[in-house]
Amino acid sequence: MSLKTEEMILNMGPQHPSTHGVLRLELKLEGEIITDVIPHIGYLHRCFEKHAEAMTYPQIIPYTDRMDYLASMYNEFGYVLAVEKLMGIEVPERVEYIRVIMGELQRIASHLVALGTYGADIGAFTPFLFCFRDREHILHLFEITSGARLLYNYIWIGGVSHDLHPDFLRLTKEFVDYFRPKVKELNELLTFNQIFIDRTANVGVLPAETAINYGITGPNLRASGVKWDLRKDDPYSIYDRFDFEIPVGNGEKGTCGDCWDRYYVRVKEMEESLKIIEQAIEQIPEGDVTSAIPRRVKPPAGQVYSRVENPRGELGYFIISDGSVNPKRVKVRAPSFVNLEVLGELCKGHMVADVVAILGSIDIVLGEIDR
Amino acid sequence: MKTPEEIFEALKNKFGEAVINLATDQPVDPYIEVAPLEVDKVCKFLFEEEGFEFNSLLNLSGVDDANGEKVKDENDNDIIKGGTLSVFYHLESTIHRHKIVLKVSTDRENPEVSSVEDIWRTADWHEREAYDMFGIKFLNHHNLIRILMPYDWEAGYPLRKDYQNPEFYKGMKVPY
Amino acid sequence: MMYDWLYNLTGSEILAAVIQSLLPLFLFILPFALFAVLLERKVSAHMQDRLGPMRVGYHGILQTVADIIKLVQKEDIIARDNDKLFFNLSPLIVFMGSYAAFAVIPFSSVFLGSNIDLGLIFIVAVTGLVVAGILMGGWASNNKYSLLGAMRSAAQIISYEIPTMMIIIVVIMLTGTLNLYTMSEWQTSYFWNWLIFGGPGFGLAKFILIPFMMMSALILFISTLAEVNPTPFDIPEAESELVSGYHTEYSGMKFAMFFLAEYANMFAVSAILSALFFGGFQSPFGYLGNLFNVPALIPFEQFFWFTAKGIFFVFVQMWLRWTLPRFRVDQLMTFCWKYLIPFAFVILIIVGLITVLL
Amino acid sequence: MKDYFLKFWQGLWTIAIGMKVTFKHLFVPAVTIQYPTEKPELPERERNRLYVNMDDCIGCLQCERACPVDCIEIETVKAVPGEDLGKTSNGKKKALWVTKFDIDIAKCCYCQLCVFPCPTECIYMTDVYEFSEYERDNLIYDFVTLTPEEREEKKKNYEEFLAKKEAEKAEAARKKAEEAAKAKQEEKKEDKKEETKPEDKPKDKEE
Repeated sequence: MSLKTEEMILNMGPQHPSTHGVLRLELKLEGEIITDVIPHIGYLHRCFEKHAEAMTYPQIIPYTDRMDYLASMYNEFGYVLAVEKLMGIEVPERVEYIRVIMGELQRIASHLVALGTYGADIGAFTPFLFCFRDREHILHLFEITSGARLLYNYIWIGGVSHDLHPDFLRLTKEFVDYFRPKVKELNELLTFNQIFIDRTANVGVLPAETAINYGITGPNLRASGVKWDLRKDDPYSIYDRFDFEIPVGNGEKGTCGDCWDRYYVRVKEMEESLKIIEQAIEQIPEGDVTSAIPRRVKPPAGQVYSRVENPRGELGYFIISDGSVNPKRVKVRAPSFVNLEVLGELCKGHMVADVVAILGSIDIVLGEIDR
Repeated sequence: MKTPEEIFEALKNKFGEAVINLATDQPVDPYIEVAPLEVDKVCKFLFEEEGFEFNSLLNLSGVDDANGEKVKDENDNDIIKGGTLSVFYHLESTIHRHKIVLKVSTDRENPEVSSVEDIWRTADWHEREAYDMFGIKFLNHHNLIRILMPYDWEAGYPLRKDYQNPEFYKGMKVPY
Repeated sequence: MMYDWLYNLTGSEILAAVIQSLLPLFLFILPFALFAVLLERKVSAHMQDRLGPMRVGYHGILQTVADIIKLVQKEDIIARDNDKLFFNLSPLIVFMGSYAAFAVIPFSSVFLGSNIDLGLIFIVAVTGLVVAGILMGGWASNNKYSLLGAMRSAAQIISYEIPTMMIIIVVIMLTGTLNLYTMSEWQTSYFWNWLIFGGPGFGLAKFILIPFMMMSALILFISTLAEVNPTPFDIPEAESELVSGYHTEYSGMKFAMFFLAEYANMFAVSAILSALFFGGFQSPFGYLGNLFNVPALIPFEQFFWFTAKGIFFVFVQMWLRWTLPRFRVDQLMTFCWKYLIPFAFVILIIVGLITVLL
Repeated sequence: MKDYFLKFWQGLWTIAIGMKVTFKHLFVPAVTIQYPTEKPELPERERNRLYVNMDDCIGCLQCERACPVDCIEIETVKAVPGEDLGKTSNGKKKALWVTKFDIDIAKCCYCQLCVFPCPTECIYMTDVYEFSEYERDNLIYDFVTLTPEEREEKKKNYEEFLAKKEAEKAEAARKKAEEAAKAKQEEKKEDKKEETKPEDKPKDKEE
């Protein structure tokens, strides 16, 4: 008698604790070994691009907030830069500094969620709450400045909606001092834990060549050892004025480009962001923040592709204007959308538990993938 | 580091008719217009040729040019007849640090563009998205199915300018 | 002991036995489970800078009671394609397995379910039932996550029984008995007489044994921990991968039984650990009863010390649970087969030599 | 072999470090608060429920136009001459009755875009964030201070005014036509006749 085996198809999601939203993964399993992963996306599709065609340019900003809801500031930042590039607006110095401070704070907040949920994916729940506790401080900073905690509509075309709160700079400085030891604590609790290292090192190795060919950007690309950061390599805003490092993965605990590297690059990036924030606080000039806001946003006909280094990678806005107050086409090159594509490649030959580890290390936000 | 003009020259010499023109009247980025069925060869060249080596496809974006004539169909809805759909390719070389924008325009009624999926793997989902949203068929794509919309969506391609919301999807009312 | 006392009191063997067997359930397991769930919540909350349950009763002490009431009220969902018999049987078997272990746990010199000579082996055998229950539940649920969870669980528990058994053999070699009560009695009062410090007496053997005993206590702790599935070893119910493993499909009271069994098990393994290595019900500092010459006090003191030790180890388990990430299923096996079993084996041989030579 | 023991040791050591961290946190005061009994202090720029101060609203529809989700619906009626609507707090004269000012707060995305264009700063976001309802309809807020009868009345007034004006206009037109006819007749009768003065023409809608 011969035994027949058949491959098991396991549906992971759309409702699953660790798919980070409504992602459905169709896993083909050989026991617990994965032979194929097919991601199914679109459960959170809200037609952002269609909406944008019916909106005026400033009205789109609240919608960009809702794409990558963990890094709303940066979405606005990117969008606003694209429109300003199209219209040729110069913004005041102070606005640039405010945007950079906000952007970097947002990067820390976003990475904190990424790291915390990654810990939770691996099974450690405490770091998750520690990260959220620290993120709360950043959200408070945003709240006193813009009035909202998550979806800010703060960065506007040509300026920002409010000037900084009088306490903002002091509180930010306090936060920087508060946060440095917390990063160390996170490292002690999770990063260098041997079980965590075992779970993540040598898992889901993404070689640099493959990463570039797949269009991977952001911390995921840097973890593969490619020193590519738009803040340095294609500087926008005033990032060329700051002194900071670009952390890259070097395979410290396993192979270069594995999950642990992707995780640790984010930890180090938070520290670099702290550096930028500190410098920006020192240098920020006084001035009017609303002076360059145009009364009527009506860019000339033409197309523009502008990109920023979002916490998740390269966030590009491709805007085609036909010279009216509504854009003709807004296409978002969402970093998570592109980064998720490589999942199938990374997961092959690993186990079910590794899918969670790899997916978490890519750090996707479904709001951005489905838009 | 190569300017768009140099790239255009090189492409023109190599491909002749397939490379149509260089649009420089743009406020920000100029783009090179390429014939839709030759774009994969052009891209392959840009990807491989020394001195260009565009190893990264930043973005691939479908666009409805809406340049056809507007007519009314039998239900009195505006639809667009004729005209073109376009695809924009944003390429970048992380080695030489130069960028270029390619544009292909294809017929609205039968939009066909050859796929660049085998050059840059990232084009896979981008092309699926363009297919999903505009109905642009990418020839030689290995798995050209809808990606964001339901797989069995039959009401057309939502990002076209003349898209009409269907009344019902599987018995569910669509406009809530 | 207690049975005799109950027999004298009631005059009926059956009645005495029934009371005897129900006592741990109502006197200990249920209150303990209530307490442990609350403790777990409070410990986890405070470790994570939270407050935990605060609303029901003072600082939420009645929260678990409220939860139990909620669970009892809940609809018992049985999916159409479940294997009804096994599905219903599984929580019972799991609960039975962990409950039966309490029969031989010596809470104090008088409060002891059954003083059988095969105590240790009985515990190991009876907790093995849990695997059968989990497998049944996972299979009968007709859910792929449950199935994977059950398979992992079976592999895990069976593997980790090997180092557990080896360490138990080490202890048996030293004490020469399988009876948990005798074993506890053997490690008479004062903590330096505990087996982890080499047992009573002050021979050369004691001092040589100390490091090995510490190692074996650690191995026993780890391997028994793996059998009750808290976090570093919770791959059978790995929340972030398998939703909740073998009990994904269970709801209401059946889920509560799994839950109860888990907490009962947590205490059971802590009790085994303290009975084997930490003097069982013996006080570390001598008895107040002896000091004030009130012998009636001693059993209560013993009960206090035993539960205190048990709860301490339960606390350690929770502490670990809220600190550590979890293993992957193959790493779990690696850890068992490549680390724990060789270590336990070496200890077994060395301790064997020591007992023979010294 | 060395790696084997090193890894085991590292495992134990890092676990011990992790346990130290969590143990320390057992004694750190909690950062969470008991929400309904204790409430966080909200910053002044807080963006929550929208509020409209109708005394200041001049019905200019700026907010309705700015809203990206169309959650504001405004209807205005022109005041008839002689009605005094008062002034807003910053001295603008009101000229419109607002008969409908509905905000569907369930649709609102709290982006504050409606607040900035308001010329009289009468629409703003408050710090009220607890306004859940059992019925979705209850989330449509009606800010108009007029009673329904008053609204009807204003509408009627304006309609009547319009009708009156229409009638006047018709009357005027009729008169004009008559006059013109008359003039023609007179012209026919007597060629020498003075022309009608331009001031006599009825005024157009300049109200």
